[in-house]
Amino acid sequence: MAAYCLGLGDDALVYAQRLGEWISRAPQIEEDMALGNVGLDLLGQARALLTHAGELDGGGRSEDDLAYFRDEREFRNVHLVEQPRGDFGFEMARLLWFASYQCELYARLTTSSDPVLAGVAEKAVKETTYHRDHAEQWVVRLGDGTDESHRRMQDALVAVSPYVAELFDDDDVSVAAAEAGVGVLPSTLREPVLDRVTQVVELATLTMPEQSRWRSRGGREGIHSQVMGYLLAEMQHIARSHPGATW
Amino acid sequence: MAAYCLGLGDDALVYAQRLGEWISRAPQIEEDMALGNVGLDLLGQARALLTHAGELDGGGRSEDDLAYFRDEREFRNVHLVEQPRGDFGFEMARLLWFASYQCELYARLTTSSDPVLAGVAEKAVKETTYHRDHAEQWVVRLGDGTDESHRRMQDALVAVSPYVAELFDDDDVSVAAAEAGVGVLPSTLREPVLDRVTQVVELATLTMPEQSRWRSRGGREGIHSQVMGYLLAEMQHIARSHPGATW
Amino acid sequence: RGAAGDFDALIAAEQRIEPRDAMPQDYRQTLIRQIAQHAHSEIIGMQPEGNWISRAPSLRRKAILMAKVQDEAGHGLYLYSAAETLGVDRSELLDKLHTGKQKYSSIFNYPTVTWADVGAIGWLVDGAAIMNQVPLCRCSYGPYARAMIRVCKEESFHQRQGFEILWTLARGTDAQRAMAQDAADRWWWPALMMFGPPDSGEAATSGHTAQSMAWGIKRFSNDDLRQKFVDMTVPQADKLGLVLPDPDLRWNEERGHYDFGEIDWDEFWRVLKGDGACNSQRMAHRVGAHEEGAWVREAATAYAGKQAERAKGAVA
Amino acid sequence: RGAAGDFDALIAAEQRIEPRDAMPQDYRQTLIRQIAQHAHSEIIGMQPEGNWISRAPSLRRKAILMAKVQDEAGHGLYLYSAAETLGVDRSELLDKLHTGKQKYSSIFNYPTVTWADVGAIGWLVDGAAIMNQVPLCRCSYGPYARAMIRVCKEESFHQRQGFEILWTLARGTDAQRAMAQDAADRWWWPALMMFGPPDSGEAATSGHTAQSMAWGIKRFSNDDLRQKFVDMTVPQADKLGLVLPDPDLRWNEERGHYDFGEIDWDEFWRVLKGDGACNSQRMAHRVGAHEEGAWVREAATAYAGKQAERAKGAVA
Repeated sequence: MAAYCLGLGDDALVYAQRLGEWISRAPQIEEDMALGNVGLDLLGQARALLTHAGELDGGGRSEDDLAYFRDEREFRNVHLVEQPRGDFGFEMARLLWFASYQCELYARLTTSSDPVLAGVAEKAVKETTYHRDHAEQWVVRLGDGTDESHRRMQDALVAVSPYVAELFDDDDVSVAAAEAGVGVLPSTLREPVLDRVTQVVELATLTMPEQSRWRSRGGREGIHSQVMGYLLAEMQHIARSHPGATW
Repeated sequence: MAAYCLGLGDDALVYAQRLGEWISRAPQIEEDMALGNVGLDLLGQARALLTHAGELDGGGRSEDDLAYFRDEREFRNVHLVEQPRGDFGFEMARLLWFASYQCELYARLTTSSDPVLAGVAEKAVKETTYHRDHAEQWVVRLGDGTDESHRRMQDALVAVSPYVAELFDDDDVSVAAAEAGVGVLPSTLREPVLDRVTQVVELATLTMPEQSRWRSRGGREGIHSQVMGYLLAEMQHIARSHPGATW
Repeated sequence: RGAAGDFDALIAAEQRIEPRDAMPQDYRQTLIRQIAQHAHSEIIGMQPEGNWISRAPSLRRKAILMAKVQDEAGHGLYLYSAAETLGVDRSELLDKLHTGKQKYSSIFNYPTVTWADVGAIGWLVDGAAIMNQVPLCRCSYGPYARAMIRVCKEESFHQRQGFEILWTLARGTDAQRAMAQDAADRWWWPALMMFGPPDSGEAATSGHTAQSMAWGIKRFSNDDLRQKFVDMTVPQADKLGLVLPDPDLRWNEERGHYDFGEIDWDEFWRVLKGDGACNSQRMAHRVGAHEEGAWVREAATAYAGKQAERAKGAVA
Repeated sequence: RGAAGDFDALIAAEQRIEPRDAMPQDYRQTLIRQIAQHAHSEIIGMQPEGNWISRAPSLRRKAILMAKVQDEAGHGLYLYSAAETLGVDRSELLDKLHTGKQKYSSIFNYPTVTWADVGAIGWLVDGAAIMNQVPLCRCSYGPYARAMIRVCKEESFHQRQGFEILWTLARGTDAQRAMAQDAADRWWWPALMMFGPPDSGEAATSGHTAQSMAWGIKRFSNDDLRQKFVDMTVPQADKLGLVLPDPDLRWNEERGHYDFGEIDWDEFWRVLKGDGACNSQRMAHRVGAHEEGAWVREAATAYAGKQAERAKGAVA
C-alpha cells in the first residue's frame, strides 16, 4: 500500500513542482496566485501522502527522505505531470485532465479502508474540485475567446492527449490496492472523467483530439520521460548537497 | 595559486558544459562535431587545471571532487561562460570573445613560472587558436550572409557585450598570480583581444555594440548569475546522488 | 467633505483622505507614484525568491516559500487597487513599469545566490520594508493606509519565517552556518540602502521629504527609519549568532543607538541607474511573462464580451 | 568496366561496385535506402546518449561520452557521403528523415533513464550494431563497404567503453550495481530486436533478404546474426556479473549455441509504427534543431555566393 500512496503522492509532488514554475510568470497576477494555490494544495497532498507512505513501508523514511533522496527510477508519477511547462493553454489542458482525474479519484478514496488515505481524500476532494473548476473556466474562456486562443487551446488539447491514457492504466499496485479496498482501480475512473472533459471541450467550442500515434507508459513503474531527470536534479540538488542537514 | 587555476579551470569547465548542449542541436552535422570538439578541448583544459588546483591547495581533492562537490559560491568562472545556450549567432559571439581571450591568455601563460600551467598553456594555445578561427569564420559568414543572419549576429554581439568586461577585471587572485609570475594580469589582455575582435566585427560588416547599461561582475568571487545554480544542479546531480562512488 | 479647502483641514486634523475627496494634483501624483512603485516592488520581488521555489531543500520550506511569493502577488494586487482609487488603472501602471517609467525597489536587483538568501530576504529585506511601511499604516490617504495594514501583518509573518530559516541554518552544519553568514554579509548593506539616501537635518526640511511629511504620507526621515532598523536588527543578529559586516557597528550609550559605518552610496546610485546584477534580468522576466500572457488576457476580454452579448440576447 | 552487363559479373566475382559503374536501379535504390537509414540512425542515435553529457558523473566519463556522440555525428557524415555517391544529396535524405519517409533504427526510440543506460547502449546496442555491420565491410558497394570499415573500428571502441562503464558499476555501490542490472534488463530485448524480424529458413530464400544477399549487400540472415550476438554477449554478461532477463537463456550443447526465449514482436511492431516511448520526441528534437539552424545554413550559402562573386570580380 505504500507504493500506492507513493504513486498518488508523486503525482501531486511533481505537478506542484511544475506549477511552482508559473509563479511570477503567469499571464496576470491573479493567475500567479491561482496557480500558486493549486500548487500549494498539491504540495500539501504530496506531503501527507509521502509521510503516510513512509509510515506504511516501515523504512522510517520522512516526506523529505522520499522527495529528495529517491532516484528517478523510484518515482511513481505519471508522465503527464512531469512534462515541461508549456504555454498557459497547455497548463489549463493539463490541469483540466489532471484535476478531473483527481476529483473522481479522491471522491472514491473518501471511503478507502485506510483511514489516513480517506482523510487525505476528504480534504483533497474540495481542493481538486476548485482546481477543476478553475481549469474548466479557463478552457472555456480560451476556447471561446479569440481566434488565437481557440487555436492555441486546441493545440494544447492535442499536446496533452498522449499523456491522458496513462492516468487510467491498471498497474499492479493499483489493482492490489483496489482489491484490498484501499485504492481505486484507475480504469474505472476513465468514463466519468472523459465524460466531464468532453462536455467542457464542447462547451469551449473545441474538439476532442483523435487518439495520438503514441501514448505515455510506465510512469508508475518508474520509467519516466527524458525531462524527469532534469526536474529531479533541480528539485533535489540542494538537499542532496547537504546530506543529513535540517532546514 | 590554486584559486588562479580554479578560475581558469572553471571557465573551461562551465563553457564545456554549455557547449555540450549543442551536440545533436547544431545547425548542421559538421557543427555538432565542431562544437563538440571545442567542448572537448575545454573539458581537457578544465581537467588539467582542476587537477593542478587540487594538488596546489593541498587538500587532496581530485578533478571530480572540485567539479562535482563544490557549491555555486566556490565556482570562480566568469558570467560569460555560464549564460544559457542561445541561438547559433549568440554562441559564435560568445566563442569569439572567449576564444580570443583564451588565446591571448594562454600565449602569455606559456612562460608562466609554474611549469604545469605553462604546459597546459602550450597545448591550449593551439586549441584556442582553432576555436578562435572557427568563431571568426562564422561571425564573418553570418554578419555578411543574409539580412536575417546579419541582424541576428548583430543582436548576438549586443547580447554578449555585458559579459565581456568581466574577462578583463583584475581580481585579487589574478593580481597576486601575476605578481608571482605565475599568472597574467587580465586587464593587460584587454587591448589585443579588443583589437582582434573589432577587426573581425568590421570584416563581418557588423558594428561593435555600445557599452551596455550594466555589466556582469563577481564571477571570480563566486557571485554568479541566476542560471548558474541550475547548471550545477544538472551537472552535479548524479555524482552527488552517489557520494563516494567511482564511475 | 468634498470642497477643495477641506483637504488641508483633513490633513491638519490627521483625518484620512478618501478617494472621492478633493486633493491637490501633486498629492495625487505623489501617491500614485509611491503606491505604484510599492506595488511594482511586490511584483518584481516575487522573482528573487521565486528562484528558490523549485530548489527549496525541504517540502515544508517549499510550501512556506510558495505561500510567501504568492502573498507578494496578493500585496501587489491590493496596492494596484489602492492606486486605482486615485484614477489610474493597473494596466497603465504595469506599462510604466515595463517601459522603465516607474521604478521598483532597487533591492530586488541583487541576486539570490544561495538558499540562505531566502532567509536573509525575509529577515533583512522584509524587516526593512516593515520599518518603512508601519508608518504608512497611518498614511493620510485611506485606501493606502488600509492596504498597508494588511500588508504589514503578512510581512511581519514573512520576516519571522526568514529569521527562522537563518536560525536553523546557523544551528546546522558548517556549510549551512557559512551559508547563513555569507547571506548576512551580502544583504546587510543593501538592506540599509532600502531606506533611501540620507535626508536628515537640512535635507529633511526641503524637497520631497518635507512635502511628503507635510501631507502625512511620510512620517519619519530616511535616516531615522534606517537607525530604527539598525537598532532593531543588531540584537537579532546576535541572537542568530551572525556577524554583521560592519566593523564600525557598536552601541553608542550616549545616543542610545547603534553607530554604524558609511554606506557605499556609489553602489546605491549605480544599481538604481540600471547597473545592478539583475536589473535587466528582472525586467526581461517581467516583460516576458506579460507579453507571453497577452493572448490569454485578450481571450478573457473577448470571452467576457461574448458573454455580455449573450446575456443581452437572452434578455431581449 | 562501365557496360551494364558488367554488374552481374562483378557481383559474381565478389568484386566491388564503384559509383561510376552501371548498376540496376533496384540495387541503387536499396542501397540508398539502407545507407540513408543507417546514417539517420547515427544522427538520431546522438540523442539518447547526448541526454547524459551534461550529467555524466565524472569528467573522464563526460569527455568519453562527448567524444562518442561526436563520433556518431562523424559516422553520419561518412554515411551520407557514401549515399551521395549514388546520386542523392544529404539535404534530400534529411528531408526524408524529417518527413518520416525514411526511418532510423527503432532502438533509439527507447529512453535512457539512468547513467547505466549509457553503458548498456555501448555494450548491447553498439554490440548488436557491430554484429550487423561487420559483414557490411565486405558489402558489394565500395563506398559503403569502406565507410563501414571505419565505422566498425570506432564502434568496437565504443562497445568496449560501454562494457567498461557497466563493469565499473557492477563493481560499485549497491545502487550502482542495481542501476547496471536494471539497464541490462531494459536493453537486452530491444537489442535482440535490432536484427529485425525472423527471416531464417523459408523466409530467407524469398523477399528482401534473398535479393540483398544475391546482391552481396546482406551476408547473413537476421536470425543468424541474432544468434551470433547472443552467443557473443552471454559470456560477457557473465563476466560483468549481470543476469540477462530471459529465463530460457541456456547453452545448448547440441546446437553449439545459446537457446533464448521468445521475442515480443508485438512490441517491436508497435515501436516501429511510432508508439515507442521516444519516437515523437526524437523527431521533434531533430526537426527542431534543423529548423532552428536554417538561417545559419542559408547565411553560409549566401556568404559563399558573395565570396564567389568577389573572386570573379577580382579576376575580371
